[in-house]
Amino acid sequence: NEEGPILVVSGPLSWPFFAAVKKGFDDAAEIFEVDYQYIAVTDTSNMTSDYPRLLQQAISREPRMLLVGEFFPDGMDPLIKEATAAGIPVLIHNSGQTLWEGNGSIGFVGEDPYQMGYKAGQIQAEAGVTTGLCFNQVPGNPTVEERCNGYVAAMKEAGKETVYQTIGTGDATNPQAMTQAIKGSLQANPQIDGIYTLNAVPAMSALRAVDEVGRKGEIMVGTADLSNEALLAIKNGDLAFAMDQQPYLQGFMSIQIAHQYLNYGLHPIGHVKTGPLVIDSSNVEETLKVNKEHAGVRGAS
Amino acid sequence: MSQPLMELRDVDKFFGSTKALKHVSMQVEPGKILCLLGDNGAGKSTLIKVLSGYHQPTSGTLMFEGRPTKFASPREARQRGIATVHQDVGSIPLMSVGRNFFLGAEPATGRWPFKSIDTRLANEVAVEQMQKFGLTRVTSGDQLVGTMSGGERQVLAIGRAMYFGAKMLILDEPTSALGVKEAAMVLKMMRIARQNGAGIVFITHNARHAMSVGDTFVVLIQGEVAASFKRGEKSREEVLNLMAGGEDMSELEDDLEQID
Amino acid sequence: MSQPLMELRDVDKFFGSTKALKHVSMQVEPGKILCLLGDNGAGKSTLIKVLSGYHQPTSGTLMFEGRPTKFASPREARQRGIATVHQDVGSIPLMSVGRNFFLGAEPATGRWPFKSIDTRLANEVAVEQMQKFGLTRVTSGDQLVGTMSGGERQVLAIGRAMYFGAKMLILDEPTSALGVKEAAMVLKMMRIARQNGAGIVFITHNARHAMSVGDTFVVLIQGEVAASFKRGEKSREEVLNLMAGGEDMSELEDDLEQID
Amino acid sequence: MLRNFMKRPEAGAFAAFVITYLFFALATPGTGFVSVNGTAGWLNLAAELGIVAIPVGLLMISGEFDLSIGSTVGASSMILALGTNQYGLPVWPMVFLALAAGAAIGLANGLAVVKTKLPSFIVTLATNFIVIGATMGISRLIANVTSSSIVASDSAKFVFAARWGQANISILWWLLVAFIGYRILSRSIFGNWIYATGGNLDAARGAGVPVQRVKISLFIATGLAAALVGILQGVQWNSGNATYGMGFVFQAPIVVVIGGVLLTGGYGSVTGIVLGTALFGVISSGIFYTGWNTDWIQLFLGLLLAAAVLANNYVRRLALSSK
Amino acid sequence: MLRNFMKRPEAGAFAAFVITYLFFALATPGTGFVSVNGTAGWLNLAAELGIVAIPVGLLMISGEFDLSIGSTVGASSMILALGTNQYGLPVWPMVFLALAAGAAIGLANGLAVVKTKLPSFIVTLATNFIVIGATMGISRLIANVTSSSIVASDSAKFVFAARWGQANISILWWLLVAFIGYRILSRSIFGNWIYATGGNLDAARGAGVPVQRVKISLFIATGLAAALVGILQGVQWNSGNATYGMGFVFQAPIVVVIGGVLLTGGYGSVTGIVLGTALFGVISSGIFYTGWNTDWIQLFLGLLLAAAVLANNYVRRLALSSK
Ligand SMILES: Nc1ncnc2c1ncn2[C@@H]1O[C@H](COP(=O)(O)OP(=O)(O)OP(=O)(O)O)[C@@H](O)[C@H]1O
Ligand SMILES: Nc1ncnc2c1ncn2[C@@H]1O[C@H](COP(=O)(O)OP(=O)(O)OP(=O)(O)O)[C@@H](O)[C@H]1O
Ligand SMILES: [Mg+2]
Ligand SMILES: [Mg+2]
Repeated sequence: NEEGPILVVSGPLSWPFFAAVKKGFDDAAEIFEVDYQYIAVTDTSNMTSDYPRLLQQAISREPRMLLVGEFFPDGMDPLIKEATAAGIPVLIHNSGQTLWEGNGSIGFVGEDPYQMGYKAGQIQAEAGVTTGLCFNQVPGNPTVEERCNGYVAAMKEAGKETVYQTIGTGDATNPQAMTQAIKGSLQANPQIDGIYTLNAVPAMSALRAVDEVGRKGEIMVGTADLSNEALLAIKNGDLAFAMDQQPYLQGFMSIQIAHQYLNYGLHPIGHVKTGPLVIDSSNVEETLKVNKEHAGVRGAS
Repeated sequence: MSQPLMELRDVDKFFGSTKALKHVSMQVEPGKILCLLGDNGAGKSTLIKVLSGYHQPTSGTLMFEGRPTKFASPREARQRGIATVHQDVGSIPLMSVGRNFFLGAEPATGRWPFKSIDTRLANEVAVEQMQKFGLTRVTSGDQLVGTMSGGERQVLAIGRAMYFGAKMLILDEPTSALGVKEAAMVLKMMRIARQNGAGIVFITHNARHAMSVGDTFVVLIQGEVAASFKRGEKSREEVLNLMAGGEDMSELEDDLEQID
Repeated sequence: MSQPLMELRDVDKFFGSTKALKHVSMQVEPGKILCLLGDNGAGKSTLIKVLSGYHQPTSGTLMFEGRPTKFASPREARQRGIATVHQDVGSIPLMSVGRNFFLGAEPATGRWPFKSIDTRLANEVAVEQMQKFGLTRVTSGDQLVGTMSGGERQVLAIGRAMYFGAKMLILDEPTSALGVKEAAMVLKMMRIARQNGAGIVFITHNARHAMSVGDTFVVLIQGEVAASFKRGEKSREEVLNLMAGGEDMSELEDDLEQID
Repeated sequence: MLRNFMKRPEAGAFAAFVITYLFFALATPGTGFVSVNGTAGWLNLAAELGIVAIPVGLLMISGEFDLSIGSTVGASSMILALGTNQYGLPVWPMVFLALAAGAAIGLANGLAVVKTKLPSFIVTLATNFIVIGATMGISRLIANVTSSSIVASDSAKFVFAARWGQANISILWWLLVAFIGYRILSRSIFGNWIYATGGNLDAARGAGVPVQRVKISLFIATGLAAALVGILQGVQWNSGNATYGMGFVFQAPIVVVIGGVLLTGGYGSVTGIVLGTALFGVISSGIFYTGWNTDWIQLFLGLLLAAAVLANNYVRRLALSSK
Repeated sequence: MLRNFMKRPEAGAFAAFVITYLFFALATPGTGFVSVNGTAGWLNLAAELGIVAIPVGLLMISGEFDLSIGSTVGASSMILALGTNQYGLPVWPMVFLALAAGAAIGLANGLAVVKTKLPSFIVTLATNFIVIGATMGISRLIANVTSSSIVASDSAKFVFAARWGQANISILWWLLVAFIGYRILSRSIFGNWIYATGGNLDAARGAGVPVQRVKISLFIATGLAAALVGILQGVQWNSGNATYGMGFVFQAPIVVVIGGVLLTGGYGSVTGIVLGTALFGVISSGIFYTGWNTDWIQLFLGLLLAAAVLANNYVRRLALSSK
């Protein structure tokens, strides 16, 4: 603390996902007795340019250490290089798996969105899905878009068809609008028999849409991220799988590594993968139990 | 002398550093027409806005029916039987004649929860009242006020005030936009209202109109009461000079007569 | 007879199904004051909006300086030397006196790219022109028009039109909100403008004002030209009846005289 | 009859709605857009937006904006979630608490706008930040989450999430709110005051309309409607989420204006708002039945919106010029 | 002198700015908020918003809205990205193409608003959808992405992304736009027309102001400014993104109104807009220097915004009542 704070530039807290990341930061900070500050946008409409700017400001405060989610590499990578060149230790979390080695960071804790989507595509292709729908509720967000790209790539490799669907920017948090959008697509493309959503809220919408077109059981629905409802749906057999990035770990381990690096100079060699952990009928019970007992650790409760 | 209906005692009204009214005292009596005269910018409109609860006086007392009163809003004044035609606070262009006419005192029909505004009645009464003043073109209470001529709107406002001004009627230059026929009708209606016991405050720049109906006269010059007299106490010439802010009008008058 | 400055030939103006003007023909001559008379809603304001380019006629021809003309906008009319005081199209309350006065014809100072509006000049001229009409309270060209009294605003509009109305001056009830002094001044200024050769269209409901300055008279009744005559061709009584939309005013007049 | 209808504020919205609906009916053959289920779909979508659009429209007619509806929807759903899930309280008291919170937010907006005379655009924007900030802060404090499950009783599930076929009960709520809005705006005395307040504030005040009361009441109504939508969404999806409803902040004024309400106040009708909402529901739902490439989705949305509003405008002019 | 200043539209914004700045200076001791770097930080933040806020403010003074700035910023950055990265074209022609696109969008908005007489709120909203939809669709068609890298020459990097210490060249651009805006609004004849058009459209038209020309010009200026911001952001962050600038859509009107411009038109000043933008920059940047718990950050933001606007209002009233 003698040399300034540890600054964390991470995702917006209005997303349940990052609420779990922050829970990890908070818990670890308490355990390791470190002071840190969480910096995030409050308005998600300008993230692509807001994040580089937030990072730039954080760097200008000469922090003891920077823990960064590299969501928008084009703008953020040059800044991270600047920071590491200036001697600020940087640890990347959540996004930036392919970049951390090149920009001088000491490590990476998180997952690769492309890989996560790819895995989802593999699962669905294996399960016999012939036409998969990737539903992106936040078009224009490159990180989230990567998941669809991975999904599409895996399906293509398996020789399957895919449909990519986005919605209007105003509807990203309206489950009803997402339901009707997916329902429309299912009606227009009756051959669709698999859906991959990028968040737990649209996952519930997808289930409702499948139900409304009367094809429950015929269409395999899987999602990225999880929520209590998603877990219950897995338990009921409506949802095939949810892919957990284990956001809590991203926050917790970042602080842990930072603490150990600052005090002992220790850090993992190679990146730490926190996801994707596939949750399906085989492991959903325990996850639900943890979620009930420790709200916020596994994501939305 | 009967108890005055309304009385101002030493009333000031300032807008920032503009002193629109200074130490104004005056009395409005029931069954009398008080003519408020004065040059442009003398403070007449400001004065009636104080009387009608639209502005709060900066200092001084307003007495209504013998008791010191503070009207928190025009609504309160209106509910106590004071109706006003403002000079610049017009009507609502996008609303119909009937709805404008009864604004703030709408007639209702039916019972809760089906109590509604009685548009049919409102439209009928509004058109009827306006036609009393000799307007013939306005025949539907559904017409939007925004499509009426300047004079037609003015008649609407006057008709409305006369209909509701049970105790006191305040008219700020009501006849200025009116044709000769309509203006004459307004004066006639004022006399009827006076007979019914209403106290009337009448602002005009038309000396002829003022002299023909006024019982008492109050002249404002630069926000102060410069003169206050009864009907017949002053000559037409004197009144004209006072209306011109105390300046001598004879020269200008001569000028006009030359070509008349 | 000299060539008319402006001429209307068989002009109609309809708003939806409202026929505001029907087959109107009239001539405005330079150096003459044309009084446009008529009851409320007769179509006077609509007529002058056609003259000033504010409305396009539904049918018929408008001749200006001998040639058929279509004013695409009020700007075009203004640039050809026609200045108008509208009855209801007021000033801009949140702008200063000086800026309102010169709106659309702003004086400039300096050179590009540092050419600016000459506010000092604008303010001076505006205040000077308004004081010509006897207003004393308006002393700063920076005052916002929204804080002025009704008559003060009217004087601003008139002063402006008179200042810019090189060839033709159109005044829609200019004196209605004015005090006796200011009204007399406006009539005086109109006579000066007439001497300078401007053609003037003057709308008023005040028979006295009309008779004192008018050279020719056009009376509208229900959107049609009901009469058109020269100064002295008709008696005061006849004119009054025409102004009242053709109805007989003697009864009402008597009524008024009774108490006068 | 027809002529009179054509002059009403909703005539344009009606024409635009019919044209758009026919367009989609023809552009999506065999996909079930015009079927009962397809209809239920766009009605469900329109209903939630419609419930808050009606008071927002009334507020706009009275001359004010409310940008805080988004956060109120989210806050209301989180109240339900935290109460029923974290504290295990029964759902009905929480429903009333959520409604009370909505009304309180509306009251705060109304008082702030009326007392400070600041533009409501700014006041309610600040409220929006404050409410969403408080919701998130409190949720994280209590439960470490910004989204949480809702445990609803059967009665609550019926009232807020019953479904007949695919049609949600929210459609009935929408009709109810629309009916109340219609009675108030077009039939009641209070409605006359709403028009007058927005049409000319000074004149309305001068005529004795309690303009402050009108505005405050409408802000409260808006807050209540937003809270109701939060409850409907929360119970329907079994979860509260602080970001629910953010899209409504601008969709509501949009459908209100499409429905013929003047942005500057003083003019509009509830029927128009309902039609504007329905139009929006048809477009945003129908567009997916076409199977068009959704990369271009916003382009289509924009073009359809423009076409609808142009049709709207064209009809209105036609109506005015023929009288 | 002081009295005259107090009566100006920006007096309130100035007071609010000073108070807020002092507040943060005192609340964040030793964190470098008041240092050169800290100052550069909030100025950078304010600059890009400020560049588009000024024409948006002028437009608002003339009585119109522009909601399409968001998509224009994104489109302009994608033009740069696709041109330089996908097609390998040199950057300068792309810069002019982007500016031309911005001007064209503005022209389209202006013509549509003026010719159809539809509310600009709806027209520009439709444009916003159309432009963002077209940008996303074309980007995905050409490059299968909605964001892409930008390859800029050194000269372009200097003009649009030079940095002195931590201060970006965008601050200079902001000052330039502000200066031009000030000259136009307060000094030029055109500025008088802007006020008149927004203050009373009929009166302005009647007085001979070419109101349609005024509006169209301002729409074009807004489109140009938005395109410039897209270029600045794109070159600075080395990437184009279709969603760049979406936040400006409402931040711009917000800072404009905070700066004392009337939402209904006819009143305001460029100095006020600049101060409103600076205020916004100080709040959104300074709040992170305080080290307050991020969970509550939006709550603080809302409260500060409310406090700033209240201070603003209070000063304005004080000024009016003392004259
Ligand atoms: N709201 C206000 N703010 C500042 N000054 C005002 C305000 N209202 C009126 N004034 C000023 O007060 C003075 C009196 O105005 P008022 O409207 O009462 O005059 P008036 O006698 O009605 O004139 P007129 O015959 O022209 O209507 C004027 O100088 C005017 O500029
Ligand atoms: N924009 C409009 N739309 C529809 N009707 C209109 C419009 N403007 C005027 N009218 C109608 O045209 C008729 C003539 O109006 P106008 O304003 O010309 O009368 P005026 O002679 O000036 O009356 P006043 O002496 O009362 O000012 C009126 O009946 C009015 O209702
Ligand atoms: Mg007056
Ligand atoms: Mg007229």
